[in-house]
Amino acid sequence: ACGNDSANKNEAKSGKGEEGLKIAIVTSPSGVDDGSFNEDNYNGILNFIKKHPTATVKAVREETGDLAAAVQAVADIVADYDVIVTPGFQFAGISSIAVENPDKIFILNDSEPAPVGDQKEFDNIYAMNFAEQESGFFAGMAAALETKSNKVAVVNGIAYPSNVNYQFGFESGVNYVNKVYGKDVKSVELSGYAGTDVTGANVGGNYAGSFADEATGKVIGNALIKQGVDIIFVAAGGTGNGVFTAVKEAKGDVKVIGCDVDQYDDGVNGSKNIVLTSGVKFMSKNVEKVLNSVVDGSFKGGNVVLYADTESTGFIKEEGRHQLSEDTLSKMNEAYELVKDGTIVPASNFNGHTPDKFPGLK
Amino acid sequence: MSDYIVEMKHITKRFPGIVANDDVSLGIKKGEIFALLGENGAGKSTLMSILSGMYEPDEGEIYIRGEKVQISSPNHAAKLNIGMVHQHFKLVSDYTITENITLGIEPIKKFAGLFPYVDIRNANRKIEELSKNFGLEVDPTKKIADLTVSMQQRVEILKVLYREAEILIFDEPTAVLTPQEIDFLLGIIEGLRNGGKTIILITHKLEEIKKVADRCAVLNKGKLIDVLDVKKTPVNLMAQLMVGREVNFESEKVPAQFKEEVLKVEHLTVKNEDGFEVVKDVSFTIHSGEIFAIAGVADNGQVEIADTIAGLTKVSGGKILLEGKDITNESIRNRTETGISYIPEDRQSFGLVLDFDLSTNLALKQYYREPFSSKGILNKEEFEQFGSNMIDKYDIRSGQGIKTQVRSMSGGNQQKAIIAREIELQSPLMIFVQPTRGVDIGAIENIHRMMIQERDKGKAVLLISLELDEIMNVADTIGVIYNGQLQKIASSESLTTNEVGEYMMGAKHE
Amino acid sequence: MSKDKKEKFFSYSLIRPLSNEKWQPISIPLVSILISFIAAAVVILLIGKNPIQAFYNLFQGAGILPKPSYAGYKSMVTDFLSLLNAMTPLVFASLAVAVAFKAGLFNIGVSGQMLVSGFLATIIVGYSGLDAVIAKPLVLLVGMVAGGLIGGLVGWLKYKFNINEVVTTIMLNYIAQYVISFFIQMFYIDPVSRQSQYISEAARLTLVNVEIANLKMDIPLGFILAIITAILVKFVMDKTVVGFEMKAVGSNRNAAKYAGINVGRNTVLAMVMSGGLAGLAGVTYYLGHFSSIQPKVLSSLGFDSIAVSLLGNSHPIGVIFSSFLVSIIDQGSTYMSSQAGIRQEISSVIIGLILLVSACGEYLKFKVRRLKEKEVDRKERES
Amino acid sequence: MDTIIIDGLSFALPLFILAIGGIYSEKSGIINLALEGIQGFGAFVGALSAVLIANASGMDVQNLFYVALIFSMIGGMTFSIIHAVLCIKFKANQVISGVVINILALALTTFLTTQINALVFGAASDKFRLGVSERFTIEGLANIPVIGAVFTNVYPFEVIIIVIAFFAWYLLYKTRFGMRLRASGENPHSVDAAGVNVLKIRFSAVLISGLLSGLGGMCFAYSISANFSSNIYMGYGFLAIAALIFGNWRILPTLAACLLFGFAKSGGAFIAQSMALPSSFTDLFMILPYVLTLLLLIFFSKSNRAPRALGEIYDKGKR
Ligand SMILES: Nc1ncnc2c1ncn2[C@@H]1O[C@H](COP(=O)(O)OP(=O)(O)OP(=O)(O)O)[C@@H](O)[C@H]1O
Ligand SMILES: Nc1ncnc2c1ncn2[C@@H]1O[C@H](COP(=O)(O)OP(=O)(O)OP(=O)(O)O)[C@@H](O)[C@H]1O
Ligand SMILES: [Mg+2]
Ligand SMILES: [Mg+2]
Repeated sequence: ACGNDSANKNEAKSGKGEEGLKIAIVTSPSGVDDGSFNEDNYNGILNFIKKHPTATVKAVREETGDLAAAVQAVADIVADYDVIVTPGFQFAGISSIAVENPDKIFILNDSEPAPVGDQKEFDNIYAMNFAEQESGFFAGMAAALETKSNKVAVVNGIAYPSNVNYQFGFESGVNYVNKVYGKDVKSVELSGYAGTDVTGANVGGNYAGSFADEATGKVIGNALIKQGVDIIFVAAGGTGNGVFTAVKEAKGDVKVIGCDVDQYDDGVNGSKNIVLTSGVKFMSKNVEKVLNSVVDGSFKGGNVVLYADTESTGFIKEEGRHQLSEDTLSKMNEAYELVKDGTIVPASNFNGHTPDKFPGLK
Repeated sequence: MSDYIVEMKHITKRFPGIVANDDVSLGIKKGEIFALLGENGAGKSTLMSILSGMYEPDEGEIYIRGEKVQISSPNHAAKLNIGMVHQHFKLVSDYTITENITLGIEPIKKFAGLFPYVDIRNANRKIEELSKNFGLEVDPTKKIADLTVSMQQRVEILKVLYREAEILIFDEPTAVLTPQEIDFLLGIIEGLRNGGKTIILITHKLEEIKKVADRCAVLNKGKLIDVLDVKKTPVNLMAQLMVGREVNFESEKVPAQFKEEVLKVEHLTVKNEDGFEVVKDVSFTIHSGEIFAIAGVADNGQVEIADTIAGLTKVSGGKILLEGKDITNESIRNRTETGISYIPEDRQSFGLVLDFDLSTNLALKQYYREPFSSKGILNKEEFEQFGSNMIDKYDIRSGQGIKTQVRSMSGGNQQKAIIAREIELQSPLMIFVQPTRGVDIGAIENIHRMMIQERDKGKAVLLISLELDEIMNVADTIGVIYNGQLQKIASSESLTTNEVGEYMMGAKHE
Repeated sequence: MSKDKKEKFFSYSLIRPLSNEKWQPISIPLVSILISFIAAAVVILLIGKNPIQAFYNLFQGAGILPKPSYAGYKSMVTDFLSLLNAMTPLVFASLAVAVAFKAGLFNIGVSGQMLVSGFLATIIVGYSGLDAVIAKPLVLLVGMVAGGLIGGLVGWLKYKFNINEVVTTIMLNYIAQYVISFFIQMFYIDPVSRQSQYISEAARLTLVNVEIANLKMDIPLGFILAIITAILVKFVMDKTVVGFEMKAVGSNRNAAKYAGINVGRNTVLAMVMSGGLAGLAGVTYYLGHFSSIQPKVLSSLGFDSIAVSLLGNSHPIGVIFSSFLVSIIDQGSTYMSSQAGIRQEISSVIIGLILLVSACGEYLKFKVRRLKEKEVDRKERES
Repeated sequence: MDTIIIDGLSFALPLFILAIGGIYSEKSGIINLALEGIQGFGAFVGALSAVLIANASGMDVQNLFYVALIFSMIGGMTFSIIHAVLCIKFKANQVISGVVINILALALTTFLTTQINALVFGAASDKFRLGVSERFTIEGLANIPVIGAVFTNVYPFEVIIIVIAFFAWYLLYKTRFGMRLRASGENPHSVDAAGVNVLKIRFSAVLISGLLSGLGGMCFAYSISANFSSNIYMGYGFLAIAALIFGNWRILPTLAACLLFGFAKSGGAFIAQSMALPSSFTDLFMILPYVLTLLLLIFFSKSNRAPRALGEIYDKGKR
């Protein structure tokens, strides 16, 4: 009897009197403060709470990053909450918990729920995936339009589908600029870091082989800079920090493009900033949207992929958060509309297109 | 103002299960050589450790030069001009003589007037000078690891002198020395006394006391029995007071009855870690019923011979036969089984597992066989039973009986435990290396008696000792070793002590 | 005379319960745990939370105390079984450390040995489709053999080439981590989970989601084995010739050699045993508690176990209890964090504190002995 | 080729200073497995101080490089007090104390980083962001073939480390303190009998060890990501221990061991790049330093010897 009441007492944001929505967010080891993926999801919840002050949120971190442990962490606490937000592919396994707890709602990001028997979609799981290739596409465009050396590159972690999507999207963007604006920009690949995707196919690119190896990130960053690359799209998780550092240390005019969320703050380098823009997925907005649907009763489970048409993918163009030229910005805005209306469909790992041949590439 | 430079009043020191010093009061005069005598575990070392600041007494008072002091550390003792030469040398073996002597009071110079560094060169010179003054020549730049035991002892003495000690305590300084070295050391000690220093000497050897000491205190079971004037007290009275019974110095033995060959060593050659030949082409034979002793100055290869026979060191040439069986390349265990008992020189790092209890140590050579264990399972009761028997049989004294951690036992009693264990194996060949080192005279007598007893039972005994007296006393056959080579093998009756001494020094050979 | 009073206070509150030497192996860790919980309570108070509440939640989360509400198919029983499931590999790992320790060796490489055995068991048995009756024992066997071989290698390198086992095990940790990561990424990756593919249920040492009385529980088969193993290890160490020899080698190599004990063989043997136990930790971890392997991650369990084994006095039975305690804190932390709003790191801090205090056990013992002696002295003086 | 030397050095030198820290502690007789935790904690304090000072004074973190270095040393030293107290005052088992400290360091620094970011800076983040350290090139020397790489793209801390390493060598082998320290690790009883307080010497040794390790941690933080986060715990502390054992507890051979690690590591990455294999194969090249170490140890270990009293709890009464 003691757990629940006091939990509420301890919670600063909890309202008095009426019961609000009880939300928990369970994250991978990097926690809700990672300044990136998890935090963006968390912000969605916080924004929701701002408008619904009776709602509460509790952040729980799973420390090992192992799948089974992640699911166990959710199972440990599920009884005490109404909605559980689980950002990260690690949580695909929560479907079994969802089945056992039909009165709870789960918001899963970055993965589809693991099938339970034949069932792949669940009434109480809203699983969202984003079209990373679109974000990558904008990054590729920005890089190709802004490069002076005509050499750009994308750095990834491991060739899982989401990463390959970013890579193919980026390369699509570069090719698009080359074709449409008559440039000759090369997407540089270091031979030793080609990725092998989940089907075993060689997808090229620059894969560090890990999402948490800053040192290797830095090695790759340095190698790219040495080859004359002046804009790098960094879609490599923690490994990306190493690329950032390499770029900061390089004295030349090298820039990076952030990934997933607006990484402008990570780009501060003395009085300068190395972040050109960021190719992003608008996760917080979507999390908030789903939470709203829960309170107004319109919640509907299912597995969705979110595209630019719902303004779920894109790039950072707020004043002061990017360093794109006017010209680039307008070209990208143009393209954004084309992506939105489906004229341009950048290549992804499994959508059948390739960076050299995709709808919209004239 | 009393005429004592050191006064210890009503000193009591307790350790778990034992009162090491029980209300001991002593006065030591300036400029005398004061000896401490007592059985193993009587509390001599403890008492002197208190004086040198290693332990603090539970009760009692200490006066130095008439002033009451509480000696809280060796450093404090040094300030009071008290220095102790411990039996177990406290030296850093990687350091040079100078570095060891100056440790704690290193002379400093400044480089560029800014960076202080230890001025070794200057210190070397000073120590060379000091060592000459006291007749203790050493090469100050040599490393301790390269020195013989007696040289190491010189370093310890120099250490104390370098600190300008007035009161010098020696804890069993002669136990590890050869007769020549002992004479030399006693000379030094007398010289120091004549130079005005006060000397406290712990020793088990009455003749040494007789030779140099002025007065002598006798301790027994922690209590002070008496303080004697050495000049006026006959040796056997001292011994009697100390042991509490009459002591026989000459071992009585019937003439040896040699029977069949037990050990045959043929052309044995042994190299040390650096590949240097320490034993060169050594051959000898020991028969059942024979005590064969190897006499020699320390570090002439005798310990290596023993180690090699026991299997601790590898042979590089030659053969070892035990009861006709070639054991040259056998494992240690097999040798023990075939029939070797071995009392090693270094009891603390080889002879005992200091952190095990006494009963376990007593069973260290037999734990794996019936009745100590059967089918790989230990029988704890048998350990205890056996341990208790041994304690009684060999008079091993300790705080908590078979449960005593061996580390806490006095050195002499540790030695007794090893002897008990090895004799009890009843092996055809028994190797005794320095069996009486650090052991009181009562116990020495016992050990010698036991050795002879075993011989008479038909065992072959190999005795290695630095003490010529001991060898002359118990051996039937003597082999003298010098520089890794056996100079002479002859029956003990046919050799005089002097002759043996000459062979030992390499002055005479066949 | 306040010093005297203080001493008296200590003597009554501390010495009495601690002075019985027979009970010290138990009483000292208990006091250590108490002290560290008090210290942790202070930390929790400092961040403005209620420590009693937090500890209560901790135990609730671990299945020791009931929670107010349970999710579908869950109850205290299922939580408790999860606790045992998580604890199983820790027991094995700590035993591995303890055995090596007794022989005077430090096995810092438990993590690496776990990984290798877990991996080999996974690819040999986990993906084989063998029947449960054959698969499960085979998993154990593979784990034990693989771990034992690595341990043996460490022991052999030490004996043969005098290579410090601390270095060897650290190096092998890295090598295992990278090499196995390579194989997983190349051949056994599951693209969705980004870990190695799941093993077959038949090979898994924990029966998962067993439905009993409307509850879905995980039954850790390895747990029983862990307990039996601990008892066995105790028996071997205390009562057998093998254990005697290993302890002798650990205590004084020279004397052991002199006594005819084969030092080399015992060094290798101790490491084989230690490695074998680490292997069991590996299979109960990767093929029991979990069912797949994260590439490039060394389980921290291998390091924690060093401390856990200390907390248990390197005593096999003590290890069971210390593993139990540490697992409670580990397992309960998620729930505590969710309920009391205290970050989970606090639970690591608590574990750290417990271990810290218990590392001082020898000192406590020493202090107690000193105080006891003083008391005896005082009494003597008084009378 | 240049990259091998440049990257190799920037990894080897922080490792070296960590290892020197280890040498100090172990030469005095205290096993120090806590290097890993101490370097992390040092880096934490260094980064925190830089960030706090930047925040309070409005200075750019970029310019607080030296401040961070100094505070990392203070931080490392402070944290090492735990090890010193545990091992020396409380007579704890040194290996265990080290392991426990590592566990504690990881838990504490991750906890405090997020907590402080939230409380002080009002921004949720699990890392402290530092400015990158400016690298410099000595023009003339840099043009020498091969060797030139040594003078190319040098971190300032590399120079600092070399200077400190030299002082550490001087202190250990030439001064009074160093003599006593080494003697404490060989035969503490001799030191005690010489009237020197062994415990004090060992205490200082552990603190110096902490100071140097803290610096090492900060250098790693700068050279790898210019951040402080829990990524600092990459096991380099353990690697440093391996290096110092490999170096037989002596400073110069340890430098050689560290350079070996550094070059093998950067060389491995270089080979991986030039062999044009998929990224998964990089893992295989990463084992290069470790395999090499094991192989070399087979040849060089025979004569290796730890300080005689290493790990022994010093107790006057015991001998
Ligand atoms: N630190 C200690 N802890 C426990 N017991 C001790 C300690 N020091 C000495 N003893 C015990 O006190 C008694 C006296 O020991 P001490 O070494 O003073 O004897 P000793 O006269 O020097 O004997 P020996 O002739 O063998 O050297 C012994 O029984 C010994 O076991
Ligand atoms: N920590 C300890 N615990 C118990 N007993 C100890 C301890 N340290 C030393 N002793 C005992 O204290 C006594 C005094 O030590 P000291 O070094 O003076 O011995 P010693 O008489 O010179 O030894 P030996 O008889 O070997 O010549 C010894 O009997 C030793 O066994
Ligand atoms: Mg004595
Ligand atoms: Mg003695």
